[in-house]
Amino acid sequence: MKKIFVILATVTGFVAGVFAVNKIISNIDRAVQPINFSHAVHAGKFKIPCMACHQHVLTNARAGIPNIEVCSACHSSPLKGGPGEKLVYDYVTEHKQIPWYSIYYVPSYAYFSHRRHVGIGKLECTECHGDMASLASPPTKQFLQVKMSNCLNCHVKRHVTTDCSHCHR
Amino acid sequence: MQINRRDFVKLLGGSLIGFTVGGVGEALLKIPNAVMPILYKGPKTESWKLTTCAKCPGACGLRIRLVDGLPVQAFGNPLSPINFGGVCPMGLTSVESLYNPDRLMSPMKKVNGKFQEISYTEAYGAIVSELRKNIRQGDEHKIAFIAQTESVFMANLIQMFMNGIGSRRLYMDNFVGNSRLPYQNLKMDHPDFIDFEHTDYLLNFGSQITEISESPLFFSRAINSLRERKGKLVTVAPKLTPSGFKTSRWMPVMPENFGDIALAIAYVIISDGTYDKSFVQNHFEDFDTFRELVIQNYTPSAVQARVGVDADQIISTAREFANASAPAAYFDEAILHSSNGLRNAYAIIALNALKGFAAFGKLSEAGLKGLKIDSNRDGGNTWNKNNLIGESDIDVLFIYRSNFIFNSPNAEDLRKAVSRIPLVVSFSPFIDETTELADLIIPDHDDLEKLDAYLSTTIGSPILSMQQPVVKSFYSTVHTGDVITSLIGDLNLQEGWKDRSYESYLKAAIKPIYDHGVGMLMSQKKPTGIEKSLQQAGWQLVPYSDFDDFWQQLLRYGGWWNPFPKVTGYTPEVLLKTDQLMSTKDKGSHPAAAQLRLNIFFRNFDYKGNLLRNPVLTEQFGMDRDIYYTTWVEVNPKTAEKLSIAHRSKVKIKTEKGGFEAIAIHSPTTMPGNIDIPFGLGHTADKRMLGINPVHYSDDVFDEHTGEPSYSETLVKIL
Amino acid sequence: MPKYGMVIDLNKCTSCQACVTACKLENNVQIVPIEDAINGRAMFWMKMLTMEYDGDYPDIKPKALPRNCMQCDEPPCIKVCPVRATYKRDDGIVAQIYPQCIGCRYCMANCPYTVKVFNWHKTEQPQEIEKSYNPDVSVRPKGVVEKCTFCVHRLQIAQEKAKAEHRGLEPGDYVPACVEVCPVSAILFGDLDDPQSDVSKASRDYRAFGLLEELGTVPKVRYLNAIESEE
Amino acid sequence: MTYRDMNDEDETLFKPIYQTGKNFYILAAIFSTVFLIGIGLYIRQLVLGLGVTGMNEPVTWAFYIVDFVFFIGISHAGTLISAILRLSKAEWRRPITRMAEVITGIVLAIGGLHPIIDLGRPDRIMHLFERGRLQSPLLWDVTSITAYFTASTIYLYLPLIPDIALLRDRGGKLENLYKILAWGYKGTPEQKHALEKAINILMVMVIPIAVSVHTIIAWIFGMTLQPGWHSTIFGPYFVVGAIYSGIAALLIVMIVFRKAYHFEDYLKEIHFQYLGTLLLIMSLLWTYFTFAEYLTAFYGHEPAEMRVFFYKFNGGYAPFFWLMVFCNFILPVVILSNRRLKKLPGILMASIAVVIGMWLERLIIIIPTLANPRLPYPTGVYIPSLTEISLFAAAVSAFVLGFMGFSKLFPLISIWEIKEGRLQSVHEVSARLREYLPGRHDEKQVEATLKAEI
Repeated sequence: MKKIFVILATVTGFVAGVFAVNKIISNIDRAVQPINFSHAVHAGKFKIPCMACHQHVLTNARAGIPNIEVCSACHSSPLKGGPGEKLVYDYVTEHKQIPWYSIYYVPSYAYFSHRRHVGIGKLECTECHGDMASLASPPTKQFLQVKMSNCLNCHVKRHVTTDCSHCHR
Repeated sequence: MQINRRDFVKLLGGSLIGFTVGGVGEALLKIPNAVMPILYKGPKTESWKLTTCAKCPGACGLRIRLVDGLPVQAFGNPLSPINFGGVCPMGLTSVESLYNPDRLMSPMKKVNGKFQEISYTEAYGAIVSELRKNIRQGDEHKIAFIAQTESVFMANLIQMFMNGIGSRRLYMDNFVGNSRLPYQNLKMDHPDFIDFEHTDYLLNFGSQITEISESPLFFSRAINSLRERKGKLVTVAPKLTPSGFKTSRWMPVMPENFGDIALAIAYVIISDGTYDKSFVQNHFEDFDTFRELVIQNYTPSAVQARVGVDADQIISTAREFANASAPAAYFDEAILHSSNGLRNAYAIIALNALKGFAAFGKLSEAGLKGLKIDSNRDGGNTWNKNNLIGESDIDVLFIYRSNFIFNSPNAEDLRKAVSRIPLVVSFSPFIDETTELADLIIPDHDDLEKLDAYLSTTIGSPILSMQQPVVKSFYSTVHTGDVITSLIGDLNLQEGWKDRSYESYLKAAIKPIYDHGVGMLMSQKKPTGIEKSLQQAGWQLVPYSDFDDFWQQLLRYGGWWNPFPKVTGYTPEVLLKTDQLMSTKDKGSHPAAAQLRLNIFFRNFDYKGNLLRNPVLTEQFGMDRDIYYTTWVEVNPKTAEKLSIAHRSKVKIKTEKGGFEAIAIHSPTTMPGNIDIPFGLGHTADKRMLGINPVHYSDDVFDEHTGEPSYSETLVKIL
Repeated sequence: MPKYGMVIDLNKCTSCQACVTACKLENNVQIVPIEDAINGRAMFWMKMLTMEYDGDYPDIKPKALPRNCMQCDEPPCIKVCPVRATYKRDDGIVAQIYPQCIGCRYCMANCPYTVKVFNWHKTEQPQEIEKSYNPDVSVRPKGVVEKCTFCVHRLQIAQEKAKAEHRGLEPGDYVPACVEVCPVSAILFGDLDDPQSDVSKASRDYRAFGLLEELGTVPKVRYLNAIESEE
Repeated sequence: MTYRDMNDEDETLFKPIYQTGKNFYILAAIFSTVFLIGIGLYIRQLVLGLGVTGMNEPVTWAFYIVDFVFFIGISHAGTLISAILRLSKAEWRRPITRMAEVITGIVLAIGGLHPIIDLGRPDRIMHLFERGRLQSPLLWDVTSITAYFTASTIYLYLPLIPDIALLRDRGGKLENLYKILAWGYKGTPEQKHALEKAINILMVMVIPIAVSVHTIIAWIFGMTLQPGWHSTIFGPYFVVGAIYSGIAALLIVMIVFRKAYHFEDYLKEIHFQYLGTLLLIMSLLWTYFTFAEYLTAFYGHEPAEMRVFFYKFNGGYAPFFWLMVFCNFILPVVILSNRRLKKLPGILMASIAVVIGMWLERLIIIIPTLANPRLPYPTGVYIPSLTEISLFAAAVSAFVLGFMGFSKLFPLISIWEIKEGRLQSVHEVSARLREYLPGRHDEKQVEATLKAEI
């Protein structure tokens, strides 16, 4: 009889383990960005609109992470500011692209288009990315996890098509 | 039930084990894609650029799709009047050839059998010093050049170079040139195009017109339109390739008997008296002797006995040909691939002459304003690659893109001859069978990286298609045009060519078109109504201000053309002489009964055997036969039955030069006396390509005039 | 809702195989290792079939036809799929969802046209192919079934474009790769329900026939028979 | 009376459980190595993908599916047969049923795994339950097989309980296990009654399920458009084939264990005679179905059908086809219809032939159809790879191992049913005497006389 209890204990342990580790993983910081970029300063303090830097939001599938030319528009000369800005300035002077890590990515078999969602669907950026303007340092994990369930929830809620082949390819 | 300590430990242990196992498993599953950061990738912005496909003489317009500035796909240029957005498999794979890992990344020098990377200046210096030496010692004639290019400008440049040096040893192995060679040897100027607007009868002698021809895509559409107009296509060929699938009659004839058929048809026309008397009066020097010869030797029955084509077929074809309003007997380079190619070509020319070249057209000078279209061994210069074997006094050999070792039967002798030469310079972008022998390689740009222009008149109006660098070259390769221009400059073979670039040369060459002002960019759509008549009258508004603007727009829209050229019917200005036309003696009969013959046929737009270094095309090569990476032979079902060869069974083919294995396919598109084998597989230099190169197994039979190898006169045993 | 269909004019087709190459490159179809290809695992969504040679030598009429997925209106494959990895869209395209497929290959066994191909291996592709992958299409993992989808990714993008420009989808906006490249424009593509479109006109032509029509699969890819130009 | 005082009688049935010869270990070692090799190769397949098999376009289903159909077929031996025999109150069934049911249990477990081996993405197997569509015959199959598996395992377990109780009472190293499994069965009348009731309900239930299973497997093929598959009689055809191969397998197992564990006085000549007759009947039935199937195809003379037809008759698969006909028709009929040949060796030979023949039949049904698609290209050739063959070997050895394992835990012949049989027969005989014949007959003496005769 006790054997059964032992077995049960093992099983429960297993389940607990899975959950625990799952929880840990989902909180791991995914990447350390080369520069401690502050959306709070750019978007929050100076009220720079998202499109100003993420230029392809309305025209492309990918919003695009601003390349060094965009940064150089303002940072061509060292403004007053901290060490982070110095770094940017170095990149600008050396005409090197900043090796950003992208936090959000969609697997190749799914088609996600910013033009479709923001341009046509008129969604707010905050829907998926949260209130970036409040982040003093670059985001370390996805605000809304890129998962099919999350996509579908929203699609169902807004009565958008849920036909598989409209996104899968 | 009470639990003592032991049980408790047990429980604890169990749960712990479970926990760890579960946790570790989950971690292994999840962590990789959870914490793997993805480096910044571009926004995938899309852009398009127009250029021209240089893989065949067709010069179709290409539309290259770039994502974040890198080419990913190639499509047809819808503006191009040659292909109207259509494109063939070769053109589609242009991008793949750009990324080909086998490409040479920098100039190479062979040091005791191994190729080593060297700088361009070094390589160039070596060439210049060698040439200087030769010129100083007055051995200009010891410099030879074998080139294969479909660009008129490039060809002219090379000729300019060789003339400047003063050597006659130039062999231009380009398709259009070879197709027009017979006319040149007769000292005639050739017709520029077939007037497909009026032609209603096309008698095709051995040309794989929709696969391997001056402009496959244009001809494909032209023939479709011909058939829609209830015109007729008749094929005279040893094999019925897809080009002939839609033909209304197929006369199975071996290439060396094409002349017999042509003259037999001539016989019927002459004896019916349905030929163009006035034209014959004016353009035949001695028509009576011609008539006599034909009447004596070429009665359909006699030809039937010799060639094996039903006399009734010949007669009915002849009648149709005679009654057609604008019949054309067509041949191209393929005609040269037999031991008496030229003579057959002459016979076909004579046949056309009987109907006054009714279907052929000529562009009056005005259309092109002095641009030289034909780019080939200028008349009389019969030096060809086979001469390498005989002549041992060659010091320097330049090879531009020609892989003549691969596509000539006497490869072994050629190899010996070439390796005898002290300095062999190759401009090939790949290491192919010929380039292996080079001492110095200055790799050319890929087609998507280079600037060039192509002139063609096949569609009946002059077209200038621009090829522009879609991307700036990945590696330290050099445009061969630049090399030669700077050679001309540094050896001052031309006045004032010091530090000129190919681009400047090209601009200068294209200037006349701009000056002349006729024609239009490919951007504008073909004008109609009043605008049309205005243009025909020579008026037109040009959307460009000056030449540089014109140049820029040329590059943007992919080219220029003149939709309403001044066109005249083709009339040879020299008199046709019978002794020329009937110069060579007849070939013997086709030994169908005696022994099988190996007939090499072309596939998948592979002209000279140097286009198939592409994974997609290699895989696709035998796809419609469901055979992959393997050479197959096609046998007529009757023959197969006689020899008891099963469909899709392995067979051994034996020739003078050895034997090989292949898969036998039953196909009624093959003559009973033949074994058809596809050309293009069996590259030894490229490990990714399997199969057999049939040319290396066929006998050394050449046309004594042109030195072109015969592809269908090898006796084989099959077992 | 349109009903997309295709008509292939065998009278025009010169069997140049441009459609085959275009399809292969457009959809990132794998190039299998040589020995696999020899063992009959080569992957083609569009294939050139040499059917047969009518008549007897030398007066033969070879029949060659390009064969892609017939996009049947009554697809046998979707009936048997246990997980809805293949199904018919409202616009008649028979879609194939790769992340859903469990690779039981039942649909392949039930396809009378043998158009479906299976990823037997996941193999490293030649460099030139990998570098020129079409970013619009995923590269299928090993163990799933794939097939011609009428280049549905092009439809996704075309629709998005049209919406962004505040207009409806126009006939020219969306054509599969094979249609775009055909040198003799032997392949017509469009809306079969719109009686004015060329493709629906052609599909009602007296030469029109469907491959293995007798099975009642109602193929939406139809062919125009090749006929001798004059009788 | 309790169980203790009558165990001696059937000691031979307990022997295999308590003592094990060294041949057993040798065999076990051999088979488990084969099995482990199979497992290793399957892991390799998981890593490299299905390319390691010999499958290709268009032969996309091959060995694995053949084995699947074959094993499921074998599984019909047990439950179906024993249920039918129980239902028809055939007295001679008593020593047979247990083995039959065991076969079902084990083979079904093995066969049921084969579709998963055949999957390209076994990691997505859960899609079948999360997003399954009931319109696909494959899903019917999943349901019916699971149902059949549960039913037959219970059906195996219930009649086992009294014997487990016996073992429990005898004590021994595994006593605890038996304690758990016996559910405190004491053999009290009401327990007996409940047990019999349950068994009766189950055996009526099992029959339709069993039939449905193989019908549905037939429908997997029958529902397609393919020539040679798209046929209405496939359902019954497969069921008949299944029972046919099942009986053969059962006979083999019986003969083997009779020899191995000396069950001669339980499995008597008469049992084999009866089963042999059953086999003969099934053989003729199968032949009839086959004939009907191919004759209709031949008369329909549809080109696609004919290509498959001739591929089997004189094409690439002719050898297999005619071998099948020999194994499934000629040999069994000749042996079983001849009194002199219908002895144990003959029956064994026939059964082995039938098992082989039935495997070939599955092969011939599946591959020629796929190898001859309607459109000319591609035309298929199929040569099984080593992986496929050794996985089949592994499956077979798994079956053998399972059986050996079972024989070491539980009696292979239902002891209590044997006893019950004895008692009942005595009752019946004495009752008959009392009713039909003059004179008063005492049960005791009847028993005595019977004992004397036996």
